[in-house]
Amino acid sequence: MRAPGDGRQGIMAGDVLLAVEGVSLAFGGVKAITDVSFDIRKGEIRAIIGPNGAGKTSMLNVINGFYHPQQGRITFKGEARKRMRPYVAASQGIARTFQNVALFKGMSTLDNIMAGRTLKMNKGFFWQCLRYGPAMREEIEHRKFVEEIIDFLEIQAIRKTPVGKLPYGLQKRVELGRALAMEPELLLLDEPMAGMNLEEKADMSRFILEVSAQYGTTIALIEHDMGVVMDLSDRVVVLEYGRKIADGTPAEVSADQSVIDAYLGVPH
Amino acid sequence: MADTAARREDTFPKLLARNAALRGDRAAMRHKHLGIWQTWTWKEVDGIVRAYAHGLLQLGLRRGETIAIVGSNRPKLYWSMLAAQCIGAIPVPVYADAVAEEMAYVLEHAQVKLAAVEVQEQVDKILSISDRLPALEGLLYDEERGLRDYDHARLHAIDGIVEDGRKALAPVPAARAALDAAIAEGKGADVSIILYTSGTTGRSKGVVLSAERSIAAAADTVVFDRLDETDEVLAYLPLAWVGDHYLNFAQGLVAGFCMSCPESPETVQQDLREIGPTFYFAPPRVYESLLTRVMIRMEDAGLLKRKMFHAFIDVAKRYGEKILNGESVPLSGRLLYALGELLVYGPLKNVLGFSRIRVGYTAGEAIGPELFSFYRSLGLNLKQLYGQTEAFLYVTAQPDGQIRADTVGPLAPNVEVKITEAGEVLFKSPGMFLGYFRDEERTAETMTSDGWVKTGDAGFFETGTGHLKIIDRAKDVGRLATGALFPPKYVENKLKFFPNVKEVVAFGDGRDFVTCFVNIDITAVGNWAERNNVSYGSYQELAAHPQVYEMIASHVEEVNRSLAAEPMMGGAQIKRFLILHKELDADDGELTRTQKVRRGFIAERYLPLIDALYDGATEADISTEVTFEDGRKGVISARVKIRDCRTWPVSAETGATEKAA
Amino acid sequence: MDILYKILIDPFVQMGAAPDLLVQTVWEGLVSGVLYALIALGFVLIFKASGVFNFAQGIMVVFAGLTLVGLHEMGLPAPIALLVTLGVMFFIAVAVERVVLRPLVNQPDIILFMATFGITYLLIGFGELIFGGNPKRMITEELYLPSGAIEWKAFGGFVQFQKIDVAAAVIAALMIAVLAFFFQKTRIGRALRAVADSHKAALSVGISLNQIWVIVWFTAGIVALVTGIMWGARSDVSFALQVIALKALPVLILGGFTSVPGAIVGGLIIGIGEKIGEFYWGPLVGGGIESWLAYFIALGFLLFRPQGLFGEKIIERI
Amino acid sequence: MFYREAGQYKTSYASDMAVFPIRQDLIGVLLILAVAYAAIPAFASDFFISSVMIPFLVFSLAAIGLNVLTGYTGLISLGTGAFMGVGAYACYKLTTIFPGVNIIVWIVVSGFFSAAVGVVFGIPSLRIKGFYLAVATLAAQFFLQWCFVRIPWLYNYNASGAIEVAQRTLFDIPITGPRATPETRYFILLTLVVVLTWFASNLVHGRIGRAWMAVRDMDIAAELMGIKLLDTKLLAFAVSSFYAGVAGAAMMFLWYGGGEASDAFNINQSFNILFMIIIGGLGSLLGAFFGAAFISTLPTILKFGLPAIGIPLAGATAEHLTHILVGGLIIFFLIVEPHGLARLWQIGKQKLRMWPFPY
Repeated sequence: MRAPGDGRQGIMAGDVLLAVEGVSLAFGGVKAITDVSFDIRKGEIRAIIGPNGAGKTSMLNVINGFYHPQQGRITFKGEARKRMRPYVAASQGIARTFQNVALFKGMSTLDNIMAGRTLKMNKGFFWQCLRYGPAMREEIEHRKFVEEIIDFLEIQAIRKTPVGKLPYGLQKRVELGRALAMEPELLLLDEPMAGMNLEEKADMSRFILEVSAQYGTTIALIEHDMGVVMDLSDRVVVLEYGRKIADGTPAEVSADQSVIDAYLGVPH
Repeated sequence: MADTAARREDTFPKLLARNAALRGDRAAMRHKHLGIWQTWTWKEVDGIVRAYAHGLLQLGLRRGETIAIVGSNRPKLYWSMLAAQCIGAIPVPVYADAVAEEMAYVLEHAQVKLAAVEVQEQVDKILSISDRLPALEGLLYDEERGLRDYDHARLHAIDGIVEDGRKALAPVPAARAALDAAIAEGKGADVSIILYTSGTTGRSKGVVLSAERSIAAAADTVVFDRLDETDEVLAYLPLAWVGDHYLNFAQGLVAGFCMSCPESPETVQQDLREIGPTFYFAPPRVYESLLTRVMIRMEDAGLLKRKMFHAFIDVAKRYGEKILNGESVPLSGRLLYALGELLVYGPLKNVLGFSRIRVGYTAGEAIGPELFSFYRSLGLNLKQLYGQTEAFLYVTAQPDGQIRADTVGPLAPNVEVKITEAGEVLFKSPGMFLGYFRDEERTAETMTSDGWVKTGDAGFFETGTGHLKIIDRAKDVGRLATGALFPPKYVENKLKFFPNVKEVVAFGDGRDFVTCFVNIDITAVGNWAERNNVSYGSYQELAAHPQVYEMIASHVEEVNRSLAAEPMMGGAQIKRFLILHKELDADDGELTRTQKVRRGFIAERYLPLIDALYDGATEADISTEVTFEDGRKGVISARVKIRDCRTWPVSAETGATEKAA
Repeated sequence: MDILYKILIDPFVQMGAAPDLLVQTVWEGLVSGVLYALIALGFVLIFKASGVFNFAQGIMVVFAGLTLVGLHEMGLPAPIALLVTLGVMFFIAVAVERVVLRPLVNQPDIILFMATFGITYLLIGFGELIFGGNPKRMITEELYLPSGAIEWKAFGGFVQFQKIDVAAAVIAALMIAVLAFFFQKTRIGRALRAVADSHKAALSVGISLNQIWVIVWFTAGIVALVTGIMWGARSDVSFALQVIALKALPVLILGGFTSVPGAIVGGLIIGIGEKIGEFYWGPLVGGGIESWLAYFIALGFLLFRPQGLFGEKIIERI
Repeated sequence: MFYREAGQYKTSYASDMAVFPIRQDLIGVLLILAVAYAAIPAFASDFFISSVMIPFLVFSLAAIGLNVLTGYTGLISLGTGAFMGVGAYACYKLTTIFPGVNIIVWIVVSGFFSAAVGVVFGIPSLRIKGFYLAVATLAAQFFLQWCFVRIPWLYNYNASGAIEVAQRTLFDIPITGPRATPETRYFILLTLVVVLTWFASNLVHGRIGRAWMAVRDMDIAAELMGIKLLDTKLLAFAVSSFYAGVAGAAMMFLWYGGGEASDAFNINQSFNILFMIIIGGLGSLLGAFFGAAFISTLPTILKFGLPAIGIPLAGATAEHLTHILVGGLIIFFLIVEPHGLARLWQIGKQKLRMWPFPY
């Protein structure tokens, strides 16, 4: 069933977009992830859940090339990934948000999201100096795109506010916007709803669903709120102490004994 | 010139065509969308609307049929109206925030065949009631968002329709000719729009307006306020409301000025500041809350700045209005005011987005003189108008130079008014409606056989100036035993306009004279007490304080003086009053949740006090059950003093009042 | 070919040919290394305790020396002058804590770093204003410091040890020992170490941050004074030292900002490295490479161990 | 208070993204330019121009350069002085080798030389952060300083070891050398500064500027968004050093008119420029000007101002006072407003826009 779709001919919805095979990661002696395998299919919303310290965030960091696993391989769009710097993953179409917001504090909402377009902008230094002609045209064209996102996320009112001044919930939204600006094929969300009130959570879930519906973006998300996970995700992989203990539809997973134990904290 | 031109074009589509020809490259509409003010010139709008109209034809919309317009102020919705009118169909704008039940009634009653809506939410609302709308054949939406998975058999994107229309029109001269014919076929006498008034009592009524009358009315006021194509307005009031349709849509098409739509409800203030309209309308409460916000924000300012601010506001109080009215002002005053303009008024108007306003209107309810003159003293040309949907707005309006807080001004151009025995105001106006849609009965109630329209308001003309004064809803106006007119709200308002007075309840219907309960405004009077080091322990104590009585009495007597000066009103002077020992409170059922006085309930609850007011006693005991913040019930009892007030001889002519005095 | 020979072979041939010179050079380097180490020590103390990268440490050295000499010139007997100078250093510590650290607490490091620039300029300004700008001779004898030199016959030549240098090395060693004891054994010392780990911990020990700051800055002041004396004895007391004090930076890079032993080892490496470099390779490029060699050595290390010799590896998390 | 923004709505992205979107600001800038180009040359004394305006402009240029590196990209540099030196010597060599080419061309071109040098010393910045990087730049400072002294070829083997500024002309008007009037030098310098400031502002408002600030604010996130750290940092180094280089060349040829270079480009110069951007405001072009004005004019004011108001002052004492004052002010500013004069200006402007409201 894990048939790596061929990267050169585009990947159809439902095919495997990213495959994690037998990945292990350790810092010094500390093992963060041990022999974990799972896959993410094109167009699905895939949840990664588990108790604290289960290695969820480390998993995301491996996926977008920030950490390099000691063992195992990662196949993205059918091509096995080599050791590389994170920006390569970005250029291949992987975007992410962070557990504790990692926005560019000194910049406005608009500039933060514009920064997400950097990869798509290429007008040279010369024109940048003049900020005229091609450079300006490019700037405007991308500003349009960014405004679409701002409209989509309903953050028009804070367009020009420095993100440092924004309440947490909005910052998370802006960060999502910045990730969307990269037009990613795979969007990694690290606890998109952490520290939000019910209303904000509802909004965020709505946005996530609309993203996957409107742009067909494949989404992998880490979340603690089980309710949210069950509503949002198509499939769930459960980690505990860096090992995979379950994988399947929300229904299957929530029925799985080991998962229940893990969440009730029954020792193994 | 504007009006003569307007006369020739007797429908809005024709006006649109004229504007496209006359000022094709001027901005007709703006909408803050995607961060900038997207702008459409008259030519572009004309093109879009024509394409749209063709699209509507394709959808099977026919002359005389109705199309509902639901949503906030969006260009596409305004275009929907125009497009419908092009092919002789009738737009029926509906309040977007109406509850499903209300909306169901209107759409059903108007027998709409199509509905043009803004967003998913409204699509859902209408689909949820579609079983009650057999006539409804399709929905047109502005924003695609969230509608992807809906069944699109009956659902169409407005953009799509316009696009198709364009494609269909471009290559086929015949089609274009047909459309031109359709537009030409439109007669001024045709129904141009149906505006449903959210009826305070019973079902809302569909006010039917004809094109020529609407245009005639708009043309008059465009001349009246010297509006032209260089003006700018921000369309932020509900488009189902006559105000928006008249002030922005109708006047816009007649004068050819540009209408801007805000980005979203949250950003209206910001958008207002960006656009800086030259013509502006807002109901009194908006001005009121704005003023409060200004004062609150100024409280946080540094001492120096605060002092400066208030100093110059006083300067404005002294000279501002005079200067605006072009009366004579000492040079020193002018200089001070000029300085104030630089330091306070100018910047203030700027942050509020009022810098460019040439004409600002308020209407709907009586506006406090303090409030009214505050804005005028800043140099904001704020006026009052009186009107209603049935008149297609204007009955009276205040021309420059005759602007006052206490009247709604002389008759608007080409309007006739007569006052019945009962004091009710009837009118005939250029914009007068044709009748209520599918409701002969109530049409007959409202329109007399000889073509006068009943406003349901009682009022009278001020002698000399010919200004109309609206005193109350006609049904509320009572009479003293003496037969003199007794308009409770009118009297109450006069007293309420004093900042020290929070609430007033006046009695007198069927009695020999007028008396009233007064609620003091604890903040205002509290400040006053501090300034005059009057010590007090509680609301009750303050309310009973002799000096407070003195103060209120002086207010009452001022009111009496002004009443005496007015024909027919003189009889309504307040002979005796008392200050209630507690604040009237919604929790105790004395006010409605919307803070309106529940006269009847109060009358019986405080019966002993009322009796005392009329049996000449100097004080009375009262104990009332109250509900405290925490919901506990308790009983407050108090001895309330009653105070007699001086009344004034009434300026002659009206016999009725003589006796009363 | 010839140039390669000059760079790669010749210097070592020379070393072999005249080991006495080599030893001499190493000794020279060792001594200046000790002095670098002392300045670096001052940095480390303050950085550990208050997280402030104290750019002013170098100038504190000069200022201390200048005050000492200046006071003596004004007629104070050397021991008194010494005590008064200590007092001045304490005053500076208090002033810095009150005027700079307290208002700037919780500001980003860069800001505090910049603030120490301010301190530097203030000290320079006052120093010059009070004692004048021109170099002064250190009052070595008055402080009973030895002078002259010992000659040691060896390697078919002889090596010369300036007594003052020996004294410098010894005193430095002593002071480091004392400090070590102070940190390991005394309550305040432990508190200081706690601060280095976390400010909360320190508070739990029951010593207020402000006191701690005063203490470390004063300690750094003492270190500065000693350094000033030693250095003054070898050359003169003048603001030229300030630039040499910058050499402490590469030392810190090598040692890591938080490690005392690091500072010492780093100091020695730099001192010896640059002397040997200057003596054997300098001539090839016209000499004077001392002025930058240290930084390049440090840079070289950095590229392989960004966290310094003794700093621990940082794992970046997100 | 003077702002009347009501009615200044933007109907195109171009106008919305303009550097001065508010009309009143634009007017202000034009006014300043008018003063700089017309009023000052017309009314100011030669002394004022040559010992206040010219230094101010030179330092502004250098400060802009350093601000690009430190303020916008978050990389501390203590080597600005040396990079200025590279510019100066490059210009000297170029104009001696090709006397025919106009000196202004060489002043600009010499910027590219120091840009190249800057890039070389910027390479460690990928692995080295914060104070460690400061040391790397110190290496540049001292090494280059050493070169300036030890490589006689740089100063054409002349005995003094100083740069000699020969006379060069533009349309037969002497623009360098002893016979060039302060006004002419001022005009050329002013034009250079205006143009280069315009470039800088364009850069920081566009894609590149955003990349720089992204790296400054959150380098990890930046890289995960596809921003190449090394390229971005090196570009910052190049641009920064370019400005420093031009400033250095301008310093020698339009201000000093030659002289002993080693002290003009020493470590203290680097610190000076650093103070300028700190007091002026990190990450703000305006701040660069504020800082330059402040630090560069302070000594002059003390030297000539105090005696003017009757306080006699030996030159040396003035210098000492300057040290104390600068030191004190640095601390003072860091305490009252860590983000510098530019931030104060921002706050003030915001107040004016909101006037009469406090916020």
